[in-house]
Amino acid sequence: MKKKIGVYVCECGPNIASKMHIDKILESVKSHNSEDVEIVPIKHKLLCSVQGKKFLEEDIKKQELTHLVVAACSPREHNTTFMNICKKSDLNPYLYKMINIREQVAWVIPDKEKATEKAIQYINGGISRVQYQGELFENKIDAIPDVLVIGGGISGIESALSLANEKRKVVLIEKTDKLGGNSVFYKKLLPRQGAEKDFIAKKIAEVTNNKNIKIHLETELEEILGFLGNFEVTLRNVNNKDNKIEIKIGATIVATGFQLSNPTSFKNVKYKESDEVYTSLEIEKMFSEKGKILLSSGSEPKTVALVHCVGKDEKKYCSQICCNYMMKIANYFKEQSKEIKVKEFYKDLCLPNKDDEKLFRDTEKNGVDFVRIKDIDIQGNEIKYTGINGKNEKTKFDMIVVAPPIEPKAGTKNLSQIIDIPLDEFGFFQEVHQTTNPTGTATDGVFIVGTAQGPKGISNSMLMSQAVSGKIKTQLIPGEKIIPEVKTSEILEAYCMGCKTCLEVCCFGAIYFDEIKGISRVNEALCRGCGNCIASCPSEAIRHKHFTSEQLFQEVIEILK
Amino acid sequence: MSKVIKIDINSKQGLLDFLEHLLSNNEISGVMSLRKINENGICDYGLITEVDDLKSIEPFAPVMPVNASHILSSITPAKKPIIAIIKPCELRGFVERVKRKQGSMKNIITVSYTCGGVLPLNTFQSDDNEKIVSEYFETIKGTDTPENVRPVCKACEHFIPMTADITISVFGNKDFNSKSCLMMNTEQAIKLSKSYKCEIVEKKMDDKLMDEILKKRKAGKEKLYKEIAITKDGLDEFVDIFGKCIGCHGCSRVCPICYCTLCDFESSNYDYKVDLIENELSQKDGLRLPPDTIFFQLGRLNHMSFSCIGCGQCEDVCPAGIPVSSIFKKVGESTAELFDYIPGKDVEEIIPVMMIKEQEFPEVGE
Amino acid sequence: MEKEFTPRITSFVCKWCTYTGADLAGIGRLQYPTSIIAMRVLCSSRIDPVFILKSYLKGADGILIGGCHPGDCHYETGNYYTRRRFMILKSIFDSLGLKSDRLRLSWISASEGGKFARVANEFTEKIKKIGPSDTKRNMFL
Amino acid sequence: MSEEKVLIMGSGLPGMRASLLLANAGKTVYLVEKLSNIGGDAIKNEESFPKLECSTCMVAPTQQEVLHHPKIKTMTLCKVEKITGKVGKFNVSIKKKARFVSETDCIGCDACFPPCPVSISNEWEENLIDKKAIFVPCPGSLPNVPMINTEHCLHINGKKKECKACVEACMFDAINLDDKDEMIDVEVGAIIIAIGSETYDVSTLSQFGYGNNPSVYTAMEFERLFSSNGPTKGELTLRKTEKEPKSVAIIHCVGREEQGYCSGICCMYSVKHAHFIKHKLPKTKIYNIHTDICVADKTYFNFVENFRDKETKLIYHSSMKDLKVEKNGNGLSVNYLSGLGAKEKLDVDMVILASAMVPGEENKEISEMIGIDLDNHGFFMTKKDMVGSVESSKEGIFIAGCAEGPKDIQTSVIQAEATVSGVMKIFE
Amino acid sequence: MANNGAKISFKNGLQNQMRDFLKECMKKGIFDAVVLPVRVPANDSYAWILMNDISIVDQANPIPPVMPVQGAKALKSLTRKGDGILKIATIMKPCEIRATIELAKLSQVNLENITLISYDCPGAIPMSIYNNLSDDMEIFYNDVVSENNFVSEKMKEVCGFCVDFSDVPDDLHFGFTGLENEVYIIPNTGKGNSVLEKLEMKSSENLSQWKKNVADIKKIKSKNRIDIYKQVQPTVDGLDNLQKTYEKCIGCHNCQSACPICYCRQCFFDSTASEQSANTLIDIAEKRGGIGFPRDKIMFQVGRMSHMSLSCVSCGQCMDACPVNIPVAKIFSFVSSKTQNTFEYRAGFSGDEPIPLKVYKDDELSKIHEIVKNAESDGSEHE
Repeated sequence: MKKKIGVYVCECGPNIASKMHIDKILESVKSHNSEDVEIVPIKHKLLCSVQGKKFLEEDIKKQELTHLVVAACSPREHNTTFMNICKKSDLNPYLYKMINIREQVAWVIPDKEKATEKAIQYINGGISRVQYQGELFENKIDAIPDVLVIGGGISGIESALSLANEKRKVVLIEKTDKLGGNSVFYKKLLPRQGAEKDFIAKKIAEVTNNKNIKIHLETELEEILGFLGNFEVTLRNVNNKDNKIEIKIGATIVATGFQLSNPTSFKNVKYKESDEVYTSLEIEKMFSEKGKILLSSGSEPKTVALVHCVGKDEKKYCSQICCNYMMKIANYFKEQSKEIKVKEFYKDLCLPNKDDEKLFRDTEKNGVDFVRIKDIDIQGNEIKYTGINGKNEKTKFDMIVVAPPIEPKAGTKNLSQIIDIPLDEFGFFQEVHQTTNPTGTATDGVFIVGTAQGPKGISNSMLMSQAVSGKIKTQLIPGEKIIPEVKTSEILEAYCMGCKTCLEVCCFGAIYFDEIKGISRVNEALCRGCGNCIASCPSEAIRHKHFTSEQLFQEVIEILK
Repeated sequence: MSKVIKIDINSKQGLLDFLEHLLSNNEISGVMSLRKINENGICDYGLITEVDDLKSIEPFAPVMPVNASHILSSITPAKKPIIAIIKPCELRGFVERVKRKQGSMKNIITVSYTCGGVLPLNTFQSDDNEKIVSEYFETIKGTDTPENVRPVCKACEHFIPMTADITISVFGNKDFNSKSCLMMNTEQAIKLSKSYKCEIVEKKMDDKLMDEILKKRKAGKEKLYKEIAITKDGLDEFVDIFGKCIGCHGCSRVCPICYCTLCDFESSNYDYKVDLIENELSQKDGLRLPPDTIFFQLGRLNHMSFSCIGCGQCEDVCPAGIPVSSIFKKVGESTAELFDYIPGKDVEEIIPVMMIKEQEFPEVGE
Repeated sequence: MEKEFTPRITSFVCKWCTYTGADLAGIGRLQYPTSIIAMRVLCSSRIDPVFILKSYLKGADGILIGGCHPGDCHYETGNYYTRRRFMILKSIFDSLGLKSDRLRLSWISASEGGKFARVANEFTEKIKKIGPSDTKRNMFL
Repeated sequence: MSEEKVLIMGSGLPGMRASLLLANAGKTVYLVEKLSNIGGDAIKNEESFPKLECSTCMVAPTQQEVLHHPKIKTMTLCKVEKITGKVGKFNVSIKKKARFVSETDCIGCDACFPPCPVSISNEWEENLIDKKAIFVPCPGSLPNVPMINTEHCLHINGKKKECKACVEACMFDAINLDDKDEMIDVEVGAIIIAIGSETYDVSTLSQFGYGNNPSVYTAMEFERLFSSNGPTKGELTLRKTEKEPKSVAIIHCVGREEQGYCSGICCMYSVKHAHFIKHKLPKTKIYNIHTDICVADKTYFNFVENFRDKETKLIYHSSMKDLKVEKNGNGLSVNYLSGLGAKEKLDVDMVILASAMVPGEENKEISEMIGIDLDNHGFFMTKKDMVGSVESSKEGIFIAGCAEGPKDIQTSVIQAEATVSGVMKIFE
Repeated sequence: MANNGAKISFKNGLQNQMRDFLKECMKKGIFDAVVLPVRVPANDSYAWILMNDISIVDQANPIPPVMPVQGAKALKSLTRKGDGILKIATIMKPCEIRATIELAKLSQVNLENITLISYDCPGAIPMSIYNNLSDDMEIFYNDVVSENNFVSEKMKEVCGFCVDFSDVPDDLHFGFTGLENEVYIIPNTGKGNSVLEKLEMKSSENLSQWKKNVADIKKIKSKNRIDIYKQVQPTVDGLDNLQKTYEKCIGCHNCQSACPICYCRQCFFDSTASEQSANTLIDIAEKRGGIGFPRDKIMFQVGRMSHMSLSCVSCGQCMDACPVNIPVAKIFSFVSSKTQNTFEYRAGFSGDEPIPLKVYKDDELSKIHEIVKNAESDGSEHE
């Protein structure tokens, strides 16, 4: 069938018109006329104006165009505008190409002749390219709204609670035999001192009683396949690995949480050399179980040292919450008895939240000494340290509490392999983009929350959970389909040699391997269309649906004429 | 130091005896090796499963009808152990192919040897094959590479197998015809040899000797690169070299690295409408037909040069007699260098285009 | 016949950073030569070195690749691959005595309109110095 | 409710992020922005920490998406005047300031700027440069449509009624000098407040000599000074002298004591600034004068440590009140107390003040208008004693980003997405 | 074949005469461009060059001593996607013209705007010989042409028994067999005629003498042909011989890619379709005690015959490209002579003659019926 290509040049008022000879352009594009191609060159004062859009919409129909080239401003300004017009006048929007003769010609080239020349080159390139473009269609796919949450700590619980409802079921799995994670031991919560321990208890009760949340204790993930909206998951019992559950869900939330790193692993601590050196978590436990903090002898400590930032230099990250909870603990002692002398040794105070500084001031008021140090060494229950003033000191304490760094829960690495999400240099799960997408991962539909992503307090962990539920609620709407990217890659079976190069270079997990045929395949639901895989393929086995090599060559060669 | 099987018969017989033992005891299911297929010395690669047929093998024949890595690809992954007797560069070729999932090391026990080089097909397949071959083996008892081998062989520094399970000393081995030494480099190999009654000693390659060979090869390389050195500026030199290319793409078809079903450069991307050609003509005095002769060569370099193991197969089959492999070897070394990459050195090593480092080439891009 | 030599420079730029940068150059009315002709791809990693080759052999006097700064890629790691592929091609050019300075890779962010113009000008000047591509004349390619 | 609508106040990253999520889920979003352009403060940075990636590249796609989204009504130059009703049905009155330029007709060719006779200082560019009375804040700002400053436009303020220079210059009849403010009433089911924060007015702290001394900059000023699309096109030269600085002191925690909190991000961007300078002017000596180093994220510690001593000298000083910046010939000298308590002096030719983030001035007004609580700092407060919440003290109204308190981009984004969860719950 | 032609006599060489002829045509605008062999810069080969600049024509050699790329391939690359606007002429060897005609039938070449010119062909020197002593070969070949010696030993073997060295369905033909410093320009088609008319050349000369000369040479060549076929026949008689003949084959498929007729983008025998899994191969090996590689040598060769022999023009390119000197061309020529005879078809002799596999006649190949009948009766006997 004969191609009829409309070439619409927008004068953009004088912006383009005054900078080049529009008519010359219209004349020159006719050179593409041939027995199988007809060019319809038309100029318009301002295509993006209301009248302009209307004109274009009608003209496409009237002229029965098969392809459309619009030479105007930058596609960034109006690509969407004109694609919508194509849709309105039932021309497949992928049979249209926009040429930028304003920002990249009119506005950068003062010489009218030269500008015209360049515009012609551009437009010609577009014309010969558009002929090689093909129709593309959105294909909607069904999506399951249900969600799997891995980890029964506070982040996991919050995720489940904020997601579950009649239309969206949640499956919550927990490795251990009880919910709540580390937080169940906290006597009090940060940031505000008001919230009491039963805050967690309430949450646990809430989640257990929610009929839309199915909880599997002592259960772990065995296998997960799929992508946003369609995951097939196999769960298994921790103790009896053959005891399996298979479920279909639309999204997965990883909330595996943290553990305190073992202080003995750090050079400046001799932990447990004296019975009276404790980690912050041990103190929390003791306090919430016994209601008192006592020495192993059973008597109350007279002097207590709280040491911040133990092992920070080794781990190469700040755990963010230690300064805060160490002050909280300091106040535990003061509550217990004003007599207890409490010294806090710190290098830098990390008080990132607006209420933290107040806590610090109050703790000071409460009679807790704060000592800024350069270096510290804990020998049994004696502390050697160098103050910020350079002086070396040595003191004995009845009790020493250290704040070791938060580190990823044991088994994180293992899980990362099963679920195929990379870990960062510290062993936490790697978010897809730290600033703009801290809860997303390389696999669309798998999210990370709480301390699985990095050290943070309960409050921020819960916010993360809500953030993820915000995303899931807006992306997986019960009863609605999802529309994946249209401009994707595709693999030509006959030519693929299955070398997996494309699979390696794709960072969206959008390419999988067909073991039976021994070839790679594209998962269009995950493909973002960057085209990396195509350039990586030495053969002609992968093509981009909207940026085919052919199209680009046509453009190049035409432009080089 | 590695375990070495010593047998006091000439190397070929020794190896043969070992193989016969393994095959008859079903330690292995087959042997892939060069074999004589007629009286005038023609060899091809055979996968032999019968003890009696083993007699025909010519494990050390200085010829490469096909780069064996192609064949190994087609018979792997093997369900039962197979011994493959191949040249060092064929082994490296296979490793490169395995990296590209074009084959598997599973159940393949590789036997390779210090290689004196390969004779061009024509030289080898000539009527006085016998004479030529015996001269060849005479020469390589010493440390000199025979003059009549493939040009790249004279310049090859990797004549010692890199990842072979079993290594046999051939090049520079004066006792080649009296003793045979099989070096068992890997657990797999040692396991195999368990059941074989023989004297086993601890021994390693004669480094002094190898260095001497290496020195000579390095000199050979310099010589070769001098011959193909770029003297003219820009394209002209390249056109001089590849100007006579007839575009048969034989080089890519026999190349162990070129593994594509359809080569990009044979794809429809490069069929031009006549008006495009006519238009190009309007800017030039003349236009070559078929087009893209140089494009193909540069393109192929870009696709696989960093994996080029310099086996010389391409040069051998080139009907136009272009020094293809010499060029590829030279360019390949420069591209591989970028990533401190040595093709065929290690199956675990990832090919450069499959991975990235955030901190590299900081100078690029400004 | 040869009047003042105006080079033809095909340039492939990524949609997210460099193309936006180029637009910004326009909005700022910065001037750069007609020689630069920017082709928009979604990511610089789409740019198969073969395109560069093709352009070169089809008579482009220079080829400019533009992408996001390393680490900024809209597709996470795309431009790291671009960088590798570019290096491979460059070293091939070098070892064959082909003029690799006809090829240029630049990281230009969406806010660097100035840089785009600068690169365009510099590169054009450079190409002018080198002169027209020998591929234009040679009829044996 | 028939159609589900949401009001989002503030078009910074959090505002835009929330808008897109909700709009993609089919909700109608009214995105209200008081300025003439959207994008918030993030686009003012050349590169953002910790990945040092180009902010524009990071934000621009989102801006475009927002502007092109059929479900998002972007309302620039708008101010919420009145909110009544309750969750599920809030009645909102929005005052749209006259822009005098039609957003539908203007194509952003900038032809109207040159003829305008009036020059005024460009506060978006931290007053480092002038603009005309008809202007866009900076090249590339979106929507790419200028506005007219009513108090300086000679026609509008009546000083020169006949001046219609811009109108004549415009070929699209996009400019209408008789444009009037208008009131727009909308009904929404939920409200998200994401109006961000402001920075501490350091001129009130005489000890730093800001204002008297042109070589003393605020962090924000520096961001623009460094930006390649900024007033100097990224050239690092001091105002007045127009020379490149040979030595720079960056002072952390400015206003921390006064405000009674740590802003959490200053250490990061201050070290980032040090890196910027080092990158552009490798010979420059750089000092970061700090108290506590606050690096509250897994990657932040390394960010600082990698630059310590290599690119900048981090100096601890023990007392803020003893820190003084004084004129010293053409340059400056920074006096401070060292960790040992000794008096120290640093001679530099540029000082950058990392000023605290403070509540926006309209916070109070808004809180009273809606009837929600502020905390004792003046930031919006989420539910009392409620850990991990983004809901204000009034149901159906949510807080995201720095309106709730100082924080980095990623936490702001997280909060924004969290508010979306809350909003969606309301519509369930 | 036309009976009359125009006669030109020349002093300094046939090649010059032909060049002048073309230049004249280009000046007169009869042709916009020509495709001719030009010696590559390194002087060690020829390349087909499409040229529209008359000055370049002087660099070209219309009768090159070698055939590096079969001309049909050049025309294919030019017109596979349809005809253009330029009127293009080309001078090629008869076998190249015939291959072109075959490709045209397979829609790989579009002859709309192409004028095919050929000449009495003295043959081509094998590449391998020309490569190294190209300059000597140039001189030698010049003599061959000027002495118009059509039976030189130095040529490709196929040329030695090429009976069609002169008769070829070209538009224009330079006939000089047995003539001295003279050449007939013979228009075989309307295209050809119109060219001569435009040049105001009368094609009135009677060609009978020249035809006789051609016929004489033909006699010699057809004798060689018979001898060669006699030689070849036993070497390919039965599987064993076939195997023996091809035992050297390394499966590089150069023959296929050098062949002008093999036009597939993806040869079936290189495709995944004809691949066998590792395990099948090993099983086969175990059954037979051993197998040789590359596999399917015979499969490939015979398969190619079945695909292509009907169109084989015996240009000998395959043999030239074979790295192990298998007489591929001779065998192919032998086989195709048989296959083509079965359909009384001669590859590339007339554009109108359809390729036998594209058509059928209901009253043909009666032999088959007998074969089938016998087969059936055999079957019945066994019952």
